Amino acid sequence: MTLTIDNLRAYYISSGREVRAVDDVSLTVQTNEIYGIAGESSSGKTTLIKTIAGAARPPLRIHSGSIRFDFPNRTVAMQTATETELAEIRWKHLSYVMQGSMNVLNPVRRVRHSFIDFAYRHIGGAMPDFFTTIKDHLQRLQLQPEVLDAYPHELSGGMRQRVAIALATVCRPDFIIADEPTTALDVVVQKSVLTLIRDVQRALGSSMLFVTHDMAVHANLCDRLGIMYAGRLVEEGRTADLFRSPTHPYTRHLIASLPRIGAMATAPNLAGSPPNLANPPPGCRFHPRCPLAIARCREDVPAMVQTGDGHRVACFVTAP
Amino acid sequence: MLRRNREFVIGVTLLTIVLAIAASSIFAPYPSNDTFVVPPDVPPSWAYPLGTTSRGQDVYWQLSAAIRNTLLFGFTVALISRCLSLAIGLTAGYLGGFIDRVLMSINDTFIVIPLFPILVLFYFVMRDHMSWFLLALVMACLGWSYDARLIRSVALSLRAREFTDTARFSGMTTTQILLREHLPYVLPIVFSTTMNNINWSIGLEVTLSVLGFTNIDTPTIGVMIYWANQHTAMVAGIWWWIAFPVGLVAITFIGLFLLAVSMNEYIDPRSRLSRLRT
Amino acid sequence: MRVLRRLVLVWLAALWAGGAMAQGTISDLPRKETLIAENPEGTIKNPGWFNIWAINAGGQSTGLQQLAMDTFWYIDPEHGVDGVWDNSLAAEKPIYNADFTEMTVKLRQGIYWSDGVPFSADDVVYTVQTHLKNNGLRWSAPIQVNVAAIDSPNPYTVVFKLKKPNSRFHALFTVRWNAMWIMPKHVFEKAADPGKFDFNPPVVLGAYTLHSFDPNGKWFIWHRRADWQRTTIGRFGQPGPTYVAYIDPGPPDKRVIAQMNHDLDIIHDTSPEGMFTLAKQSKTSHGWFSGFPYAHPDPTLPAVIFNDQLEVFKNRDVRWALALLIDIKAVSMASYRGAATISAIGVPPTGTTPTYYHEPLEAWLRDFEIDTGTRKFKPYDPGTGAAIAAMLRPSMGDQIPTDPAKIAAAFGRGWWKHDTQAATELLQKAGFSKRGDAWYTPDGKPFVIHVTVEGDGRPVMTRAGSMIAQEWRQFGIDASTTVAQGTMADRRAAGDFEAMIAWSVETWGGHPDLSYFLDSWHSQFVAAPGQPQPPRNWQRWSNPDLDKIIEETRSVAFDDPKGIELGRDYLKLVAREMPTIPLMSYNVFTVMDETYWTGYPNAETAPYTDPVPNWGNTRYMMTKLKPQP
Amino acid sequence: MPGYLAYFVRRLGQFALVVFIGVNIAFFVTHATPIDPVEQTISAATSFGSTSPEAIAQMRQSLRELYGLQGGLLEQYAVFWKRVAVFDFGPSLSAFPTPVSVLIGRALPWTIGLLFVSTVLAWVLGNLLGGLAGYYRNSRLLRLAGVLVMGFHPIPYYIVAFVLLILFGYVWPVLPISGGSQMNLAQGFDFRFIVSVLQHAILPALSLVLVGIGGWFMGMRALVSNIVTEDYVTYAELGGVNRPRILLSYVMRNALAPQITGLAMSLGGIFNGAIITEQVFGYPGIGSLLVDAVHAGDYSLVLGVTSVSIVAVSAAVLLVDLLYPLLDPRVKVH
Repeated sequence: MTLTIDNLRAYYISSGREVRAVDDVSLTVQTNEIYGIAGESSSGKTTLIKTIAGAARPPLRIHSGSIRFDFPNRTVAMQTATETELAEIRWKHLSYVMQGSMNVLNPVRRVRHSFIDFAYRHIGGAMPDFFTTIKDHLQRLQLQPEVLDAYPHELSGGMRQRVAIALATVCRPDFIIADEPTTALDVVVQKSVLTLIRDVQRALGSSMLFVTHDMAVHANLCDRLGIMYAGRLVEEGRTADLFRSPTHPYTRHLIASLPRIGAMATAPNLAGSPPNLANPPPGCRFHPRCPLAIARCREDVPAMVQTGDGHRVACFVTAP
Repeated sequence: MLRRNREFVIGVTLLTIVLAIAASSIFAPYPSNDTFVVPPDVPPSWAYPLGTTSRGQDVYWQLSAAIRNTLLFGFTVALISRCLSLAIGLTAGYLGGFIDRVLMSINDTFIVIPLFPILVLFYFVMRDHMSWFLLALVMACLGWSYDARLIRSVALSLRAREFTDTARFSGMTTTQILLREHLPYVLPIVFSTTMNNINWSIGLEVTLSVLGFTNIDTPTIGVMIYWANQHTAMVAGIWWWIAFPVGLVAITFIGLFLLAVSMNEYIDPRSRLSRLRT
Repeated sequence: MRVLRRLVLVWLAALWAGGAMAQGTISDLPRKETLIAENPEGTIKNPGWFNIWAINAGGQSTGLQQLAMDTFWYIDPEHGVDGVWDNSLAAEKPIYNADFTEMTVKLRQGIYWSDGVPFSADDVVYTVQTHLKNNGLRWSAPIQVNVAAIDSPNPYTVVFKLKKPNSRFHALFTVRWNAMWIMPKHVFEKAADPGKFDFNPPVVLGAYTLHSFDPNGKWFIWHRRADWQRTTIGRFGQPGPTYVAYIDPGPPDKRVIAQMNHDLDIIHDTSPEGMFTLAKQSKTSHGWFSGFPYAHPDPTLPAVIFNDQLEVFKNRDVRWALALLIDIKAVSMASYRGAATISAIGVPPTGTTPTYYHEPLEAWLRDFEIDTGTRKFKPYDPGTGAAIAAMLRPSMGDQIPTDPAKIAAAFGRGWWKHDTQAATELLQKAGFSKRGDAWYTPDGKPFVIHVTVEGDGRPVMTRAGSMIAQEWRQFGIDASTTVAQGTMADRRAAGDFEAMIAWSVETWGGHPDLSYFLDSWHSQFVAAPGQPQPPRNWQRWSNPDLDKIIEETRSVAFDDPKGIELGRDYLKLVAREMPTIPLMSYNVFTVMDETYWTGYPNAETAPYTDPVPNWGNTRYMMTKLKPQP
Repeated sequence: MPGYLAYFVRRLGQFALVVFIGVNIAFFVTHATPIDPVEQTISAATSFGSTSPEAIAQMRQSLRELYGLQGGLLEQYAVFWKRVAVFDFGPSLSAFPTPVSVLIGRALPWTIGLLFVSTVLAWVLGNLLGGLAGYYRNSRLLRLAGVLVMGFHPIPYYIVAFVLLILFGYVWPVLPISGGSQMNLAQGFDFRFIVSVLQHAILPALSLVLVGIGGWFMGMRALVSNIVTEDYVTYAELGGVNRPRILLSYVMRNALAPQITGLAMSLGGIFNGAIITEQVFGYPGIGSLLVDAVHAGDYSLVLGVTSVSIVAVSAAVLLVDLLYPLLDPRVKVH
């Protein structure tokens, strides 16, 4: 099971203006691997997720490039997939844990109905058997079966997130996309939810794309990490390598700004703020804020260069 | 922004036509409630563009006077009821607590009570002394409740905003806050509810007059249809006596309605966004 | 989108099915044997109530008083089946003693109630005694005031002993629209309180019994009795319709639509325009007159009734001025589109009244003079009726008669001239003054008149009132109309009006005697201002000469020609005093559809009764109606 | 269930308040009427018959006691509230001695039938169409339906009813234009009577529905266009749930609750519409009864019909309000 994305461009087009939210991104996610995507807000990571999940609604449109899922028994190119094709793979092969999971469940129906709507058409069988599978699955995620009869507003935030994760994994999908699943939770609940995600992923052996701005979460969860800045992938590699030797100046800044226990100096601050994607700066989009920027950075766009085993970076100065 | 909004443009054009006809009533050659000033039952022709009635009146001049009176009536009712709904809506929204609950429960009473029997009773009691202004006053006192609730919800959202606190801390009294701070926010809502209220009151006026429950001497759209029914115009084939007032009042309703709808969308950002997306 | 398309299809199918199954108006009654007439009372609120003797409890003209009820005598407003007077339950005319303190009635034999019990004097005695004992019944007031005692020497004779001499006591039992009906003794005896007994289904003497009725009060169906020979109209042959339905068809335009669809055989009344539409578009629809003005002139006289107790109207010059300001031609056009039968004098120009009163008075009217304060003025214009006919001839063509006698019968004779100069002189004589273009009363206040009209209860009268107000307004008087609707009867009785379009003059129609209304004009009955005025003298006008005429009439027998002489004196007096301004007869646009029935009464060939369906006398029409072959 | 009980008690309190205020208004207004009902009865009774004048005074006295018009306003007010409690408004004056409650009892089922059918029809159709139009935004057919339906909405009930009367009663006379059912058809639950009632109800119901749909359509479309952006809807779309199910149980199901409150608030207005429509089509409901009563100056009937309408409408509002928690579970908590 692999996900391959080649030179994907996805823009927001409305009344003549063009916002280049995702601008020529290429990456691959292997089987049984958690690939993390990090970057500040408005770095285009949510737009990337939406296009990958086939949820691009006007004014967001895929301009060019391809997204290919190689599931065990079928391949699907998302940019050209038909509605019926999408419907077949959704939740069976590809599932999704949304950002604001607080109200992804239908507020006026009991949780049980969500499971029926999302999973029944894939699992099938008589209703009692279907519900025993569901209940076993919930057991495995330390969730009581009574949760099925509750209304979403009767559950706590953390509980609702766990149910969302249970829902996303009940059909044992090959690929799970998680978009900031723990952001809205407090730290304690966040820890238990992250461990839950890791255990489920290990149990199912499915690949996962994990998006968050919180580098600490990436550190203890993701196998490989990609750093997004202003709609482009600036560095990618094994998480351990990136944390030990960040190459791209932006990655260095991100790692450096992580609070360390006992560190007294305040984290270095970065001048300026992320560019406006409506008219991004020419060349490398980080150059206005990059302490190492040289003349070339302002004209040309740095390509991704292999710098080590599976470690790529797009920077004229730091890349070898 | 409004120029591009299709409903607004149509609404305005329709209303200008109606207002033009109403204004032209000044040049009417005969007093509006005199009868047999022209030959009766003449179908629309060059001499009489909209034909003449069985009572010997020119349908066009009768219509211009009728629409003027009806609009005047609708406008007076809307004006008075706006004051009521604003006063009650803002105070209830702003003060909240016990006063809000009391005002709102009374408000809900007036929403629920069927108003038509009460209005009919008022006519029945007042009889000859029932002037148009009195009827307008009564309708205004019964017609403020629906919009008071709308205005209260706006006031509630405004109260939660910071600038209300800063105003209060700077020593402004409640009424000052309501007038200077909240009113500018509330005015667009008031405009759209006024349009709806004019529609509501004209609708009731037409209905009351057609049943003969108003003063049948002053020409309004309802009274015109009342007299047409007295002369069984539709059956007698004098269709133009009923078709033009019904058509004109329908145009007025749709015009006012489109204005109210377009103004609503202008106020509610989210629906403006959805307009963007299509 | 499939959902929407399916929805639209279902909707169309339902509409089409509705159309296909459009049932006839009456289920499982043979339309050919059913006469459908309009009941002007509209929706009866408690339809299950047939006790007509209780105060206005249920509907009266639901067919109950027309087909089911019966009493001693009938006077026909037109020429009558055989003569104006018909002895119904009575075998002969009323027999009075010398000083009119005793009335004997010989009853007709061989008449049976619908439940087979024979009719006898016991029923009459029981009816009168019940009214003597109970206050709340419809006729208990006149019976208690007039009748000292009643007894029946034999089963077919009753003798009334009166408290005071009254040569017209028999009028109480003489049907002119309605009269005091006779109760079935064997049925009412069983009821505890006659005022609370609903008498449903009614046991009747008439030729029709109740078949069924709508609990919502919209229709009543009557069925001809098998033993119709044993009823009082049996003498005139079998009544044509097996079933008669009296319905509430709704407002005037719906009545016209119903008759065009042949669902309504007799329309009681509709607007003139409705009448003209039917005359033009429906070949089978006819009015009383075959041509213009179509309408049947009822023996009532709509007039401008002043409240003569008001200071402003006390002076007869003011009343005369207001009369001269009225252009009757414009009023006739506004109200009836010309189809009005005008009358200048105080009796309706209908039935036999013109021959007894209008013709003989023409000469007197021609040289009748009034003093305007500056000159002698002859107000009467004999050619007004003909002028109206001439005015309509261009648009109505041959429907307008040309023969002067026909014109006089259809449009009426003369009326008062429309003369603003004479009116100005009269008002100035009365102390009124004109500043700018508005008139002021002697005490300096603006001259304001509210003309009270009924509204859509009587559209024709409302239109006449608004035209009269307009003519006064154009002269400079602040005149406007106010609509009384349901409060009309009440405001008329209470004197709560300045000028009102109503009628205080009603005659028998067929018979020249005027006591039917004139008796109630006696000054003894005039109520003090603010007090409710008993019927008919709504103008609250009293005059010593008039009292003398009334008292003399009371002492004269009903058929004595002296009564006509006294009637003419009354007409001259009211012409001089003008207590009210007589306008025209109350023309009723009764329209008859000949699709299913023939033999309707009409002015030219069959004036045997008046066709207005809510009159008690229309039972005679039933004997003449035959189904279309 | 404590939440629901609290909610129920609050709505009941509101219902009681509405009835109290409404019936009070009705009482004081009717009693201020200048028309003296006794005079009305007397003049109606004698206007044709040849009754001699002295007898009238006698009749007036007996009628005063009969109609219960003794005592001052306050005394009558106390008696009145005793009667309202048991729905006894005394005898109707224009149809004496039939009690007002019998007349209303006979007319009320017709109005309730007509109102219930047309309101439910308008509400369901309006919401269905509005939901579809809100969800499938660029479908031309729905947009056309929208314009059509909204075109009718602002036009007053009388005009729509009148046009329908002319269209189907006169131009293409295929539908009955007056009365509740066909003449001479016994009232009962047999097939022919029901068909006839349905037939006679087509036009009045059609005019009520035509005007009513527009309101619900716009309400639902606005709600749906907001709900479509909610997380649980996009999540369901991502979950591959088939679109009709999303539309029905996710989008519209969430819009039902606010539409139910909308229904409750508009029942008063719909009732006014029913009164006028009944008058145009001669439908035997309490609307025509009220207008006849006013024309006849029968004040105990007018008082009865107005009070019953107020109680009926507020009862309907209470019922609809009680539906709200069933549709939106969240309401029980706050």
